[in-house]
Amino acid sequence: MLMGGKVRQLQDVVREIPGRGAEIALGGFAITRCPVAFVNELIRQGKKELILYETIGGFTADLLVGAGAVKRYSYGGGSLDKFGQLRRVNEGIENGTLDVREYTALSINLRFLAGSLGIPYVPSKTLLGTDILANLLGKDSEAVMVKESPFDGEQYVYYRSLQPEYAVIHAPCADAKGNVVIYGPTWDEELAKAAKKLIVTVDKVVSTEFIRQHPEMVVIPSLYTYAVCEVPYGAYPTSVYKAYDYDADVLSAYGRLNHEQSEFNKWLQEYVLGTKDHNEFLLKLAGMEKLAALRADPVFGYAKGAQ
Amino acid sequence: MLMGGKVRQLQDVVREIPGRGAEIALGGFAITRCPVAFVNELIRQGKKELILYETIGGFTADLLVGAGAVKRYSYGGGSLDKFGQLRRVNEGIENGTLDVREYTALSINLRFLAGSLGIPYVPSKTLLGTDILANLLGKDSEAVMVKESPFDGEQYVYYRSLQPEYAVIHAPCADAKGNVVIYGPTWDEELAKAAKKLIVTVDKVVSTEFIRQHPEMVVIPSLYTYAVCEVPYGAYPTSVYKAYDYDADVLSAYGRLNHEQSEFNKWLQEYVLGTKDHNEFLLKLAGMEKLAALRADPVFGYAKGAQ
Amino acid sequence: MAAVTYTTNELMAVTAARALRDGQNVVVGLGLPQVAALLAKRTHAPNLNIIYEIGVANAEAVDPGVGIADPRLWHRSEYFTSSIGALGSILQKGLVDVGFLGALQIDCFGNLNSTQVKLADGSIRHFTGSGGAADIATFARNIFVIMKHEKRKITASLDYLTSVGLLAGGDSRSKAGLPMCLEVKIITNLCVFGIKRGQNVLEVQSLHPGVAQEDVLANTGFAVTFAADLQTTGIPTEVETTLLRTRIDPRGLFIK
Amino acid sequence: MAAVTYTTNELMAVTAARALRDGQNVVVGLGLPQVAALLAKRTHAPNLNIIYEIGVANAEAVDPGVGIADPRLWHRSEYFTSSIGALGSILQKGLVDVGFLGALQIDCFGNLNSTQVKLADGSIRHFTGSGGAADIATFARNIFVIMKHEKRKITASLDYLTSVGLLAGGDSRSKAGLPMCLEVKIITNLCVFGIKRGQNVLEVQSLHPGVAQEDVLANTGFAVTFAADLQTTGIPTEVETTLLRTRIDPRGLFIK
Repeated sequence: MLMGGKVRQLQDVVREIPGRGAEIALGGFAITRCPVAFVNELIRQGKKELILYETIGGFTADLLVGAGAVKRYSYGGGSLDKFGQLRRVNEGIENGTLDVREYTALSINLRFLAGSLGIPYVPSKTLLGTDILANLLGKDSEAVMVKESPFDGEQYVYYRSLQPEYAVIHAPCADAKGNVVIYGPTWDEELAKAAKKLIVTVDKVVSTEFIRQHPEMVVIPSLYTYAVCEVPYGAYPTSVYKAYDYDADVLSAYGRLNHEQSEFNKWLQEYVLGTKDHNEFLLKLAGMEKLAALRADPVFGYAKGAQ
Repeated sequence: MLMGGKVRQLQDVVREIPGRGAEIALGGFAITRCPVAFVNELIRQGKKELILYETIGGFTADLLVGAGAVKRYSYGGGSLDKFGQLRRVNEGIENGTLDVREYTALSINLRFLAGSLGIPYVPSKTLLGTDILANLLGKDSEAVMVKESPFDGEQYVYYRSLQPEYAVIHAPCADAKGNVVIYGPTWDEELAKAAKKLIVTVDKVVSTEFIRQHPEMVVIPSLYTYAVCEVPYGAYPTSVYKAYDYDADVLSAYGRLNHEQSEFNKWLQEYVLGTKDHNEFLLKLAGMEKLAALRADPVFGYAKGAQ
Repeated sequence: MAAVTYTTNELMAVTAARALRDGQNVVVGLGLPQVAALLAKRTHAPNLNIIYEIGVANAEAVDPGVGIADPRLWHRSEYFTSSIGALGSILQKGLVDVGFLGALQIDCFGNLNSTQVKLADGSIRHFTGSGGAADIATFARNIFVIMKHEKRKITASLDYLTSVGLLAGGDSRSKAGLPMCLEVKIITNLCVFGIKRGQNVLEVQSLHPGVAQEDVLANTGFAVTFAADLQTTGIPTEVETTLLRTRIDPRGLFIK
Repeated sequence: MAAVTYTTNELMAVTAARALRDGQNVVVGLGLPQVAALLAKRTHAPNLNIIYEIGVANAEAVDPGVGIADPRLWHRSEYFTSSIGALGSILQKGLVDVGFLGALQIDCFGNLNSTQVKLADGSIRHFTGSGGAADIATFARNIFVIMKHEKRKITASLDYLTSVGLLAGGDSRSKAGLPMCLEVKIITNLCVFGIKRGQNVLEVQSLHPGVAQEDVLANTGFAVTFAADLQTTGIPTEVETTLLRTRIDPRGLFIK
């Protein structure tokens, strides 16, 4: 494994995160580029009372909530796409056992945007008139207020700057300096740039020479990056465009078993708590043949014919 | 010339712009990617009383001011880099004959950012304590105010949203739909996205197939683009990274002759008013051999050994 | 020539497609909205720009996906961007003409619930939440919804207001400080609702062939009004059904 | 071994380079600031990130350019971005440790003028203006200036305050609502000024070899104070002068 620069072992970086109450923005979206290896390691190390933020909730947030690791979760909605719902999250909302602050994809990102720009807030019309806003004004009153713009006298929601202590995103590659390459959409760019410490798990650490030959692929330059952890298939069973596909078998099974906490617990015990690291997780849940089959076709960016 | 889609003749697009008082944000930066062909055509068609905006002033703004076409100019400072100063602009300031509103590279772009995001303003600390702010609060009081943030009670400058009627930028290529490819830094991205109508002059119209093969090179997607004008060497004598170099001979001569309005007038008469279109301008000012010599080396992006 | 045969889903997709105009910018998700947009693009609206809120513009997928997070839907895109790129600089700037939204519930003002429903025992059942839906409802000039016509879904009162339509009708939307909404078009398996001008409340503007006003009344949770010039929804042409079946959804995942 | 010989410009570049620490993010422009940053990167600060405000990070130029708008300076960059990308999400977010600025004038509080000067006849002469300078002075944690030591440039009163240093000293900068500034370091051909703690005014912290306090006094427009522990500026090593002459500025454009 290529080390040096900001490249560090995943376990060591996770060990740095406080055992209780750490504030983390996650980078996944439903079933793609979810930082699974990182989140599994958070669970293995028994982190508790996490304050989580996410653009669109997905596989990893459901895992963390199901594992009982989350105290508060602010997000713009979420699902497993056609594979199902975030039942561990949703049940927490239904039972009132989880402190959830529902935003939308834009409104939570306006908070990240303000954080990334170093400005105190961003005014926006979005959420005026909704129950989402009514709930936020109650639950998240330190972060959201309704005011008149001094220029046009109209009502706006002021979304307060958010700079989470950590952001954790998964990307196909980065160099040892922390220049991060992402192919496809970059819904997690604002949250990555907003965080105080950005941790990036990558399938592969590449040379800085590769970066210099493809600077237009760098979505997040090294200035933002706190640590780079090389974890091959680090987003499995979710997809990484141009690297590997999601595992439809695993996700559809998960989208059923997450309806019951007891079934979820068995799965977590078997695959996360029962494995010592991501390689064991991969071997147990996927196996070498499945992993090979999921590798992306270089033209299509996913495993042509895999699903 | 490839036509269809949003591709139109430069003369026709310029003809659409009101003869007096049009509001235009220009995309150049000192001596690179300045929309020279477009600006020359504005001058040939005798547009007057322009309201200009620019991140960093350069060759084209100096031409327009020297030609007497500008009523008001808001920008973040500017020069011709080592080739000289914007003497036509600066003399207008010194004599008080030009209504200049000086911003900085960040502060004017915060106005474009707000415009591009559809929000009323952006709060920022920048310019607190400066004479730049003192002048803006006097001259541009409808656009800039100092207020306390309701979240932290601290003083901020509120920069009002700016959506200029037109933005005009030059890029190496775009497809007929208006997907714009830029190599290198993109200081004009915010102003391009902020404008009501974005006009892009390009050295070459490329196929949409090229765009689909290189979506990561698209800085401005077709949604923003009002018109695409194919004008080979449309930024000459300024540079276009990966296409052609600036003409150091022409720019250093210009950086001397722009000290005197009379000398400037001769130059303008000879090369702009005395030519019917950009091809004539190119032949008269550069000639075929010079143009060939300025073509960029594909590895370096400029004419290796040209200067 | 024999009459064209079509499924209800095909009729809904065709109706939505025909309501799109060339050159418009539309935000869609997986399913019938995507099918409708692709059909429009292949027929009368070749310059339609199709955007997924995840940050993808004008993809040309060749394989069906499981949602907008599936890289299958990103194939041959013209542009990739961030959350703020898609929902800020495109949507919030006002560049989106039509936003297609899904919903658990909709009321007579076109307000939408995609968050949670109250069950008979008083408990709640939570679903996906907004994603970009509430943002799209705020800023898109037209909101289109394709949904099943059921009394519990097309309802007198929402369990949760996720996304604004016309709020409480009249000028309540603009009074709340929201940008103008030109149209809320609800395409169901029975009819098409649109805005009754002046009052800013939904009315049935066309009934699908063979559907009676009573069918709509019986399946709607709010008091339905019918437009003065009530139409019959136009049926698909053979060109449209052929495109749907052979090009756009050859596996019949959405149009069956 | 013979004593190292060096030019004054080399001494200034080396002094600035040594003040940079590994891992810092610095914003520079063409000239001695760029030379200083590249020297630091080749000696003790290999992980220095060098940013040009036009939107370029960590280029490796092989040809000299005419300014940051010259594509020669963008060669082999690691990252390209927009105005807001460079000056908003990097600078304003607070990621810049050191901003190098040029100036027409500087006062005893480190405030800078790069906009215009008043001539003897009362007329003004306008120059470049801010560019990103005023923004950098606001948000960079440390401000470095390399300039010629002349009475009319290092002056009691600016003709125009383009970029904030310590405003009026004391706590006036923070009272004006500005982010904290840790250091204002002015490197001239005679000496190095830095902040006198507590009072937040400039003082001479080191004199270049062979320069007397009187030389500084005679060439400075404001009342100069000297640090209690006044140092002599360290001279370049042979490694540094060799790097400058053979690698960083082989044509001697800036160091002569």
